[in-house]
Amino acid sequence: MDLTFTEEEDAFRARLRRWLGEVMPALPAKPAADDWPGRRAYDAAWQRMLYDAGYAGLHWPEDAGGRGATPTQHLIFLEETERAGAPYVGANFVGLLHAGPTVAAEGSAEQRARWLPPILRGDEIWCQGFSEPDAGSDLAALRTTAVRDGDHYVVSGTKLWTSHAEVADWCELLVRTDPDAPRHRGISWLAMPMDAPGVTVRPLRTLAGSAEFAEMFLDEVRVPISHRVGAENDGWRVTMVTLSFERGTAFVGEVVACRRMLGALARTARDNGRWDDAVLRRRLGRLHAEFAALWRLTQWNVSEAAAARPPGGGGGGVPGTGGSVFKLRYSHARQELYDAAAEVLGAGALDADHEWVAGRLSSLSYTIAAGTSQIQRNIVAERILGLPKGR
Amino acid sequence: MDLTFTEEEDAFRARLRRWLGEVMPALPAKPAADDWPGRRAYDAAWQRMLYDAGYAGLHWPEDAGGRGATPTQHLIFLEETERAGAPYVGANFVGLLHAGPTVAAEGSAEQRARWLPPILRGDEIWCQGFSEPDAGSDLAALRTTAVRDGDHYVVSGTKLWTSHAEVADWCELLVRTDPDAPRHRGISWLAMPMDAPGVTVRPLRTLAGSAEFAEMFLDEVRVPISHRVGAENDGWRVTMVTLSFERGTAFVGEVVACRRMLGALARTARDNGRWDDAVLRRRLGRLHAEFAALWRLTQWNVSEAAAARPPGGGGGGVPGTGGSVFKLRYSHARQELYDAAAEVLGAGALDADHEWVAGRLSSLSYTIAAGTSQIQRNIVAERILGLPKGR
Amino acid sequence: MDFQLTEDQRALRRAARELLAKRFGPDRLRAAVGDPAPDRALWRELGAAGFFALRLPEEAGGVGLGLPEAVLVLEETGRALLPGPVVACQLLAGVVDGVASGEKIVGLCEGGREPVLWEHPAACDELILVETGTECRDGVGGGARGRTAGVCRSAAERVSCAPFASVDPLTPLARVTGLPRAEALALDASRLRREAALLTAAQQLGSAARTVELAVAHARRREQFGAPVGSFQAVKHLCAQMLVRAEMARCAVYAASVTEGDLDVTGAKLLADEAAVRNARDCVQVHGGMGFTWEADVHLHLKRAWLRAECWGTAGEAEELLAAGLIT
Amino acid sequence: MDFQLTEDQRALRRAARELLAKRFGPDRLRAAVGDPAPDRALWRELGAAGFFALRLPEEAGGVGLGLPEAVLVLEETGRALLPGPVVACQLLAGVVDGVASGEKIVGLCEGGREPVLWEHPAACDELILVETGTECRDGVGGGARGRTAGVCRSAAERVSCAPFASVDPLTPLARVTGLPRAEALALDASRLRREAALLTAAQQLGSAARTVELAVAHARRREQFGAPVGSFQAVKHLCAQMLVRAEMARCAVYAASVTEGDLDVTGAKLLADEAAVRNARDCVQVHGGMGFTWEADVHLHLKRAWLRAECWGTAGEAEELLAAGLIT
Repeated sequence: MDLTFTEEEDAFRARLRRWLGEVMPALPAKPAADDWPGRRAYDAAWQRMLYDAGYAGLHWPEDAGGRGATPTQHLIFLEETERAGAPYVGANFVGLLHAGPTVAAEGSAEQRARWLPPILRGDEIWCQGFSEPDAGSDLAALRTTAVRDGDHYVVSGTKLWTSHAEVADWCELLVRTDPDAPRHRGISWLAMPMDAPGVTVRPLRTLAGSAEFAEMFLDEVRVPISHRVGAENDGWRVTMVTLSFERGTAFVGEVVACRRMLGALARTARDNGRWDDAVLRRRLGRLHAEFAALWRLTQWNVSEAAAARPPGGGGGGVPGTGGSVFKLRYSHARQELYDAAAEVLGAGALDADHEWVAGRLSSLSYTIAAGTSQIQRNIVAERILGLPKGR
Repeated sequence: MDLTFTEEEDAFRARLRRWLGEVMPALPAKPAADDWPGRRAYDAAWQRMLYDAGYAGLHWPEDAGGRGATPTQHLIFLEETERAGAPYVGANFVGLLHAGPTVAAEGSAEQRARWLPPILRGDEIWCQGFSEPDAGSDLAALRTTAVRDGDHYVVSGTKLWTSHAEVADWCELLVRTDPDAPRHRGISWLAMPMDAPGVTVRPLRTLAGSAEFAEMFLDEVRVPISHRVGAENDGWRVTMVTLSFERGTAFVGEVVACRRMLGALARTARDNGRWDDAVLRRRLGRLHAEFAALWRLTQWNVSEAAAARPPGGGGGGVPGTGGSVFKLRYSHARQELYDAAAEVLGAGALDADHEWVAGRLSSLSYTIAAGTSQIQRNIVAERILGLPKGR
Repeated sequence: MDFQLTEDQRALRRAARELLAKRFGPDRLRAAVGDPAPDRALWRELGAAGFFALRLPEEAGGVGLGLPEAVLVLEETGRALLPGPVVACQLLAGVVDGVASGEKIVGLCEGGREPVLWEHPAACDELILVETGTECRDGVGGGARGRTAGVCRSAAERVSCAPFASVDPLTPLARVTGLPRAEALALDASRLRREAALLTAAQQLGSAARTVELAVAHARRREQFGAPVGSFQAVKHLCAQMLVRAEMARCAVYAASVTEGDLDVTGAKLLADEAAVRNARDCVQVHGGMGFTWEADVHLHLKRAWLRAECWGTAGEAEELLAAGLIT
Repeated sequence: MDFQLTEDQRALRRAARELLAKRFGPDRLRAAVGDPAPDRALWRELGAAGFFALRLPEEAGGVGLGLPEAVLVLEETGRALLPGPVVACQLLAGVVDGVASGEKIVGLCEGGREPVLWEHPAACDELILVETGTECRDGVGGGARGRTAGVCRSAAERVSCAPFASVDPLTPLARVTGLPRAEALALDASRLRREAALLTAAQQLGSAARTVELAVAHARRREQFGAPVGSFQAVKHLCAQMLVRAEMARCAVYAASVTEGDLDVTGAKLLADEAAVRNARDCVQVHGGMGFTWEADVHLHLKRAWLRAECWGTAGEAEELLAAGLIT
């Protein structure tokens, strides 16, 4: 158990910090939340800066255009960029964290060459077309159909919770190519150009009032068969290989941010007098311990991934079930943090313009998105604890 | 919605209170917890006093030897006896609260004449032989067999969680009379004399260190067929008719006692300085609201039962599902109360001789006995909310 | 003792529910989310139906009923998410002219808070301020000098306020910064405050019970893994606990409406606030992704529940009062 | 950074677990419930295996390891429910002669508490008192005069105490009423206290992880309604949350053993206490009626967890320290 960093890791951090110190002041102002083209441009520009500085695809394997960094370096990268207030992946989310790694792992040489470099350079934006109105927790229930017609698939259906759909170039799409096969066996993974005829995108407003997500209607959209990654009807496996891949590190920046926010809550409470409320104070103290432990759990999971790393390099490692333990606790701790923030604000927590209030509303999605807490508990109980399936 | 009492109810309360004032000072000292014969004698004597004063079987129908009191009078009776520190049913528990009402509802005239009067007079003590090592939450899985041999059943099996077995005269027993029938269909209800050859009782020690319960081993015990109540193989229905009968009022005395204890916690905390701990203080304040509401819920359930009361009198009413809502919340609130008591005591909560510590240990059984909280939630979800069964 | 609704009370509740269903159905609710100003025509209809004059004596043109009946009606407004200062109008009917009939809409604020928030400022003809600790004076809020209880009124246009972006789309808010030339009202401030707390609790109860219904309906309808999600214990047990919270709150609120005891009301508000907030959150969870959308009603319940929990006594204040009540 | 156990650490943990399984199996545990005095022969064996001398330098006859290794070994003692003052002997090996070898058994108490409780008073040859606020003097407990930190020792027979009926059958307790003619020890009291808290947290972690195993084993074995109870979501999800608690505590305890930071130890103790107590309670619930019997081990875990949660910093104290740590 070693929590100190190697000289190499320290040097990596120092170099990164120096670079961030240089580029951050020159960064343009963040675009407004509803300025989608502006957000795309902003996120793409940042990705390009990372690319030019050698930080793009940091943890991707080198043969996919990545830098082959260790999981620990990746952790340092996420920690430092968050500390510096640098942009997170933003519009590049799906490309960098899921579609890209899927293509890298399962795509042909041509597919890798076509799709990976533009992702790393920030040139092309991807979105994700997985969930459907009747396929949420039960993703394998998806019904969007793809029927072969010559060298194309003709795709029809409805997708939900697609983020950045309005500005995306590509969509990683799960479709049903064999309606007669068992649920998990008739699914294929396609890369769909978002400008194809028949694609309609409609913003989906969340309870926070924002339109971060969209519904996507597909009406006989023609997708070349060559855009399929992996074998026909093998899309479920193709997707799952990478789906939980990032779970161990996807929230690193957020945990750093939550710990900083906890300090801000305490200072605000001290300034507005609520610090005298022992119940609130002790609640914040407990959250201090919780988030410290969540940070240690992150380090634990990253170290585990590093130990399981393939010799050929890359961010790799088998995605551990530790991610489910982390997500279960983190998603609730984040909600507790924002509830504590509301307590600090008192009636001020009714002010929709306060960033903590917006954050409180968003926090409600954490126990739902990317696997509800109920699903996560099933995963932990069945896959880690070995309790019997079903019922 | 009327929370005041009628003149008749007030008069009932005044008469009862006067009587309690007369008899309580003359009551002998309580026997030690492990003095089973002493406890039986004490509880029987109290029941005899109730009988002589006209309070025995207060809420039983008159044709079963009861007084045909209203549910509200029964509530008043339980409230007043608890307030006066009078004994609760004790060793008469099963006879008065389950076996007796079952015989009253389902027994033949002969059976009623044989078994009910001695229960009401405190002359005969009953115990309950329902649970088995492999039939707990799933009571219908019971395996104790009863095979006909002439005018007797020959009964063999093991029963668990039998209280007062060591001093009981009779046992209400559930046995399997048809091993080939569907689970719920092959069960019969028998009254077994505890002195029959083949009955062996072994104390079962609980985590509280006490031996309130026993295991009972039945080795070819001969029970006359005339001791069966209800039809053969109809025992499940016979039992269920009365099993949830008392749930609405079984805890009345305890809720009164919990509210009194809450006051004692607050005074103890004030005296030992823990009252200055705002977290503890507010916890007690919240429990104040919880137990006040539990008391109102009891009144609500009793009033509901009164409204559904059969015209022929008796404590009656259909046992409501409100009992499950009550038990779910009460069992947890009781645990929270004793956890708060431990907080008041600080390191003193490690003293096994303190009555609150013993109570804390006992409170652990509340979310398990008579239907675990998990089973109760199923009942509430399926029977009240109409959610689909199974899985 | 008969702690059940009487036949008349059941009929009243049914009538209120039907009126609201007819005049404030799903489409009207959705329209109100965009424009939450109380509907004046509906308000007059509610007035004509006796919604506001419920507790006024019959000789004063009222219905001659009591607090328990007011609680039942307010519960329905909470259930229906009806926007508008219903609690204020219920309490000030017969005190401020025109409120009983629904002609006039008034607001009610609690002084001595920071900030003092005013619901539906643009819709109110008058604002009534209750101070249970501070004398009416120019300006509101903190300060310990000359603290006495009092109730005062002011024409809406004379109240100074600052804008405040309400988290609840159905309840616009303003921050009161000054209440000049206020006219005192001869009302018992403590009683007014207690009744406001109780009626607010009744609305929370209605909301808490409604989100149980919404969760159960969704759980029965929505299928995943080849079965209604409500057949899975995880969802089933969430729903069961929601019902327990709502029913505990119901008993506490109804009993407090009968006893009118200070601690009873305090406890009822505490339990009803918690039931409304936690049930709404669990309802979001049961709804999954759908619960996170603007289109589902559940967020409206949650936001309103948050808002009401901040009015007329917070959880912390209630717990302290109830604790103190244990040793007196 | 490599926050995983090293091969050596894994081997150490395995060895400790095997030694305890061999020498303190189920029968011995049951015997200890009747007679909880530490087994002197076992104690010497533990001493010979280097259990107590783990952190002593090799030149002093120790194993030359650090706090992380001590934590791993203490975790195993918590898992196995080993009775005896293991934390005290671990911390005082090399300070009090004979402790490292397991010849001598010593106790460790925290002063300034009310009451000051002494574990295994009959088994201890000496009692060491740590005062992080009060000077060593005749008598222990409260009083603000002359408060400084200090550690002092006393032969067991010279300590006055009153009987105290321990809730934990494996841990006899006495209430210390006076510690006469105490001899000061040149030890850093704050450090000793911090390490005692951390090692106690390690035991809690072992217990918390063990009750997950017990619950899972029962849930896989026990059938009701025609299926293992562990196939029902209600039970499954209880077990999952138990694991989450144990794993959170594990990360906190292991990290604190590396950093030795005050707040890290405080947070680790807080999370480990909660994990041990709540997991034991959930384990009772998963066991149903069986969990309520004296024969099942789970109550031993619960009672010991309650006891340890009262030692070396309670939840309330920890939360206040951690809160203060947010604004400094």
